[in-house]
Amino acid sequence: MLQLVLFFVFGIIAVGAAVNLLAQRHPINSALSLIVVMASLATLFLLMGAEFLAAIQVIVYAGAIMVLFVFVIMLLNAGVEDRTPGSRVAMLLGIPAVVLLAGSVAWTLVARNPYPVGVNLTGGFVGSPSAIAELLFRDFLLPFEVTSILILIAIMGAVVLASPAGTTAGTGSPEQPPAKAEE
Amino acid sequence: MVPVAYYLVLSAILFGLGVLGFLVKRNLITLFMSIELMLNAVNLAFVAFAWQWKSLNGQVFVFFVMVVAAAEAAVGLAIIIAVFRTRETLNVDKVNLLKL
Amino acid sequence: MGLSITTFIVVTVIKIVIALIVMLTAIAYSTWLERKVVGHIQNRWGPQRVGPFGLLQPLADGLKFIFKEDLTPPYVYKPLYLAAPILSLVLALTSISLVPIGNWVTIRGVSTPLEITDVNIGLLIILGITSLSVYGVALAGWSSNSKYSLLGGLRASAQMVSYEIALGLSLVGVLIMSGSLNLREIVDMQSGHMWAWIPRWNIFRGQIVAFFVYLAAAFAETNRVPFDLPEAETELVAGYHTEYSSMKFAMFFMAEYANMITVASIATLLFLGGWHGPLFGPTWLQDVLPVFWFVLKVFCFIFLYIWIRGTLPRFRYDQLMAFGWRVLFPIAVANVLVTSFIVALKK
Amino acid sequence: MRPHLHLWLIPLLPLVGAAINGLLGRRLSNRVVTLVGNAFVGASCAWAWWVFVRFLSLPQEALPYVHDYATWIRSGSFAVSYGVYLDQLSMIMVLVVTSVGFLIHIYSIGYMGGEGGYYRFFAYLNLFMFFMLTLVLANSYLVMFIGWEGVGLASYLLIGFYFLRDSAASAGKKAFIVNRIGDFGFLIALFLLIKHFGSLDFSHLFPLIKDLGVENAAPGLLTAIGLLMMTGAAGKSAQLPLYVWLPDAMEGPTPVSALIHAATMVTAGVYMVARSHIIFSRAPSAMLVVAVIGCLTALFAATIGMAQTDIKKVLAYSTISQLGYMFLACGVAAYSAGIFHLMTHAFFKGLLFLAAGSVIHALGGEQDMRRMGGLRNRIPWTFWTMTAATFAIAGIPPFAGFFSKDEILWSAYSSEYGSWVFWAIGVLTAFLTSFYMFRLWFMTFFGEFRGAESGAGEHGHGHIHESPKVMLIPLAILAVLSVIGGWIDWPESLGGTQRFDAFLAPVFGAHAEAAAAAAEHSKELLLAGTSVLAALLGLFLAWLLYQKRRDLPDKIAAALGGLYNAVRDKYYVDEGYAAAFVQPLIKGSTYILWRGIDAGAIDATANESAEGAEHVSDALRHMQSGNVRSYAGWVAAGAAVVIAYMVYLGVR
Repeated sequence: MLQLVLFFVFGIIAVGAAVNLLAQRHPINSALSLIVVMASLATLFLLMGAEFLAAIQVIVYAGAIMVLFVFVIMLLNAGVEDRTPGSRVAMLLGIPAVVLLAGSVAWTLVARNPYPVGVNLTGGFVGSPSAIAELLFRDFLLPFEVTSILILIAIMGAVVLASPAGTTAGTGSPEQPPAKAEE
Repeated sequence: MVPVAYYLVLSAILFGLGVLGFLVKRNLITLFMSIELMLNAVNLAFVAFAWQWKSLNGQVFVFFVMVVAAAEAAVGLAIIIAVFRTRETLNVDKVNLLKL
Repeated sequence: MGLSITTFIVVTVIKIVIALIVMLTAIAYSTWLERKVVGHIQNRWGPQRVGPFGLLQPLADGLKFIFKEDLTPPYVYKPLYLAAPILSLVLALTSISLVPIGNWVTIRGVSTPLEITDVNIGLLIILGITSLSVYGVALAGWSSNSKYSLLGGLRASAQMVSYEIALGLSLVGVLIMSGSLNLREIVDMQSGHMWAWIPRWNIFRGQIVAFFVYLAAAFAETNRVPFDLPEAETELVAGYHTEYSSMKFAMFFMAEYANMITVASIATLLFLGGWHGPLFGPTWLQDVLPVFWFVLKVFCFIFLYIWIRGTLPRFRYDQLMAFGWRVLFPIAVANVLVTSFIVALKK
Repeated sequence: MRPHLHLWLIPLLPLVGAAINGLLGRRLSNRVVTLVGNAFVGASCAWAWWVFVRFLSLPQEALPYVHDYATWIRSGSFAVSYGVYLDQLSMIMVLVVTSVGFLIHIYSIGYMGGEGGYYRFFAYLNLFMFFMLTLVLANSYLVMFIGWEGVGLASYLLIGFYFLRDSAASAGKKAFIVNRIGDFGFLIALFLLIKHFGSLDFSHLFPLIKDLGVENAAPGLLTAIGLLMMTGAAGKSAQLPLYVWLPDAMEGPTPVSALIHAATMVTAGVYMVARSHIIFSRAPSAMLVVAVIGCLTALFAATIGMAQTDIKKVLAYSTISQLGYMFLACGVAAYSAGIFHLMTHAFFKGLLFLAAGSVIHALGGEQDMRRMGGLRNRIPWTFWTMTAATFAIAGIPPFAGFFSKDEILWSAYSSEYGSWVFWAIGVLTAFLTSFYMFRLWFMTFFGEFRGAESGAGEHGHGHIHESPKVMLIPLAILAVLSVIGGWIDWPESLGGTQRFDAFLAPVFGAHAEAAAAAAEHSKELLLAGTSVLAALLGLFLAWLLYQKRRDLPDKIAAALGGLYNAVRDKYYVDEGYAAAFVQPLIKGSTYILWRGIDAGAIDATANESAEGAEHVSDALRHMQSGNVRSYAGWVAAGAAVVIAYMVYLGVR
């Protein structure tokens, strides 16, 4: 019961924030609403026992990636976006299509989910850091290392891309911190 | 008791909103945020399934998704900065050198 | 915990209230402390007019802030301009709610830990909240639509994000040793003595390096001297809160000190053995002593803060970044590696 | 322990020479080219003789001397190895090839001197030597086939040596293509052998075949194989009906005609048939075919030879007819006789060509006998050597040709495969042979000179002159050989001991004539006398027509009319072939294969598909608006389709 309430509360918050993300015409508002979405998703993760992921969701997404977004928005001082006919066409076509699609998927899932498994907070299943770590460093060791390499490449790419032409990227290239923050 | 289906539906809705955002918005950074939104929806689905099958692999997957998202954000934003530096705009409709 | 949901809620509310009061007073008097100490360091007296030793100075400051005219400059992006300070303060105060300050206490049958909630990933959540606290600064800097603020905000966000890594990594060593994210467990790991007289604090068990890394990173996280670039008066007037005045400014101010206290208590919990210390005297004393030790350690830490502020000059921005990335980060990583090696060998 | 003869040197030395001359010859001076081109062949010749000496001392059971050097193909049970198979037969072939080849090489120095592509000529010639020796020394049919094809290649290259002359180029092509037809049969024979015996190695194959019975009753597998092999031999050795390439092959330089198209290569077919005598002797019908083809070719070519005026053409047809003799011999199981004739023929026919070359050389490239004559005193050396060769080929005792031809005729009559018909045709051919040879002799050397005194030909120098020493010495040697070369097989009927047969006996086994000979010396003498008479008659007739009464030939020609034209124009065989095979082939290739299939189907497909792609992409191009979100839209649409399908699956 309590979980249901919590689910609906945060689910509605998430959806509303997502809608707000689209509705807002200023990127920074969109960014903030996206942060809200992420935070509420983190609580939903907690509801499903993925506490480590919840924390990581906050730290990485909200704390690092979105900071990066906000930072770039501030840096470029991106103004209010202007309307173009193309976007109007996209709206006319896209909104119904997406609504239809999501609706059908939702309907299929609700109506025909063969596993109506209940989710309750007191279920013994908890994604504790140690459990995740065991999987991560034993079964998924290779992918983990590969992703670390990916991160490294991403850092270098970001530095090269963002550094003004000619100058070698010095320290304090703002792209670095979030990319690092994963490890 | 919350059926897993609810979480899946929620993730479906969020994903749809992300797609819609990508289609509708014109600001490069907002497009990126839409992508992140989709990724989050996917993460939610992963966690839900992980819960349904009582298996942590789904959560590990989410972990990887986050890592990739972080890398993607870093590079993507760097690209955005480069684009802005050259074209003085973030409007995707104005960044259309590929048009024939 | 064997209590009904209602009592749980009631107890929690009571604890929240107490914590708030304690925190606010602590914040207030840490400002007083700072001014006093810095004054003496700089060969002044510091505040002493209001009350004995100026003990009522914080109260006066608070009144002054409250009664000042609350003006919002034009051309600011209002919603965020207003939201930013609240955000900072709320986050700062929230993070304290996970900090245990002592053992479990049992008051007429209701036993509860001396913290608002006991989460088994408390440390992670605290880190998450502190990582969120960037937004307050960044948004403030951006929304107040002024060059100084923007620069301050940019600096602050970049700096905090950068040093967050060193901060987290410096804690990893301790986590490896204690194998838990639960602050209470981490503290319990540090009870007792080595060779009968050295307390088994992590700082004495090889984490000394990590401690100093944490120290530096924490200073940067809280935008304190010598890392207070975001509010460098000489360059940016007052950095991200240039455009703020009266209560809104007070919020930033309080948030900063709240963060200081949080950071200090985390350091205490992770490195300085938490509330462990010599216990003696009657039982009531034994119940109080742990809290006393904890507060004492936190106080020492804050005193260190102030002391450094009074003595050290300010970095240059590129120096700051270079220090964060080229010195602290590698040291922290090395510390993690060494610690994990040692732990693995002990196993 | 059996001695190691290092036979691999014999073929490889010429190859080295070919490699040096062919790769570096362009930069080498003619002197070096000459040295290389001849030294290696001479070395291999010397080695061959050394081997021969050792060979004689080998004990009988050590033969055939087989040695495998390396495995070439190994697939399942079927294996082929590079190796040598040396028995008396291949020994003789090696000696003939190397010796005559070496002589002709020397001759070429003089003949080809001052020709363009000097190094090229010697490279090709050495290459030919390599392949020919490979063929001869092969230890299996496949290796033999390599040599077989290789000599074909060499002959192609050398026939088309003056490739700037269109006739030369087309002649080369003709030779190559006609040979392909024969090789086709040969190949199928090899496939049959592989299929039924699982091996092409002589030392494996022959014992297997020995066990098989003689296919008297019904022609069977061996007959088929034999016939197919005969096809190949007919192609290579210019027998009916595949002889047409050899006359045209005379486009090549005269030494080439001498070496390849008279002495060695064209006898490869004979060698192959002799080598496979075990197969043939178990396939009587195949033998019959061989014999018939042989004697028919002999007669046929001889008749054509009578009417030719080009000196080299005459020799070419006589070569064909002599080869016919050899096949006749093989067809009546007188293999040793065939090989014997092969050897003597190598001597005198090589000599004939070289002498003719010398004549042509003297006349500055003139080949038409009608513009010759009276050269007897002008070029005495050539004259005398030519005389020896002519008498030899005419079969006048005691010249080499007499013995070999006579032995063939006798065995054609006496062997159990033979009959008096073969003998009669043989004698007739002998008569014709001596007739056209002496015709050539008279027309060339007697009477008065009928050509332009200063014939400026491809050699450039005007006055008639004797050839240089380097050309005359081989002539002399070969002349001696064609005089005495036959004596090594002096027939018993004349109180000799047939050493040659005895030498070859281990290979072919004791032969019919050897048995029959004992009784019928008188008859043999009678037959020999007949053939000698025929030869003398030919001599007389030639003297009468081309020396005494020069007006007669034209009268006769006029009287014979169409028949004469037919003979002169080689019975229109080439035209017939052209009409029967070549034209249909060309037409078919042009209209069906080229215009129809190639242009109509293949090219059209390619072009149409390309244009289709162009149109489609031109249509698709407009999807590329350059607008990122439109791309995203397409992606989303695709994803939507997939999701819709999955939803459908879920609902279903």
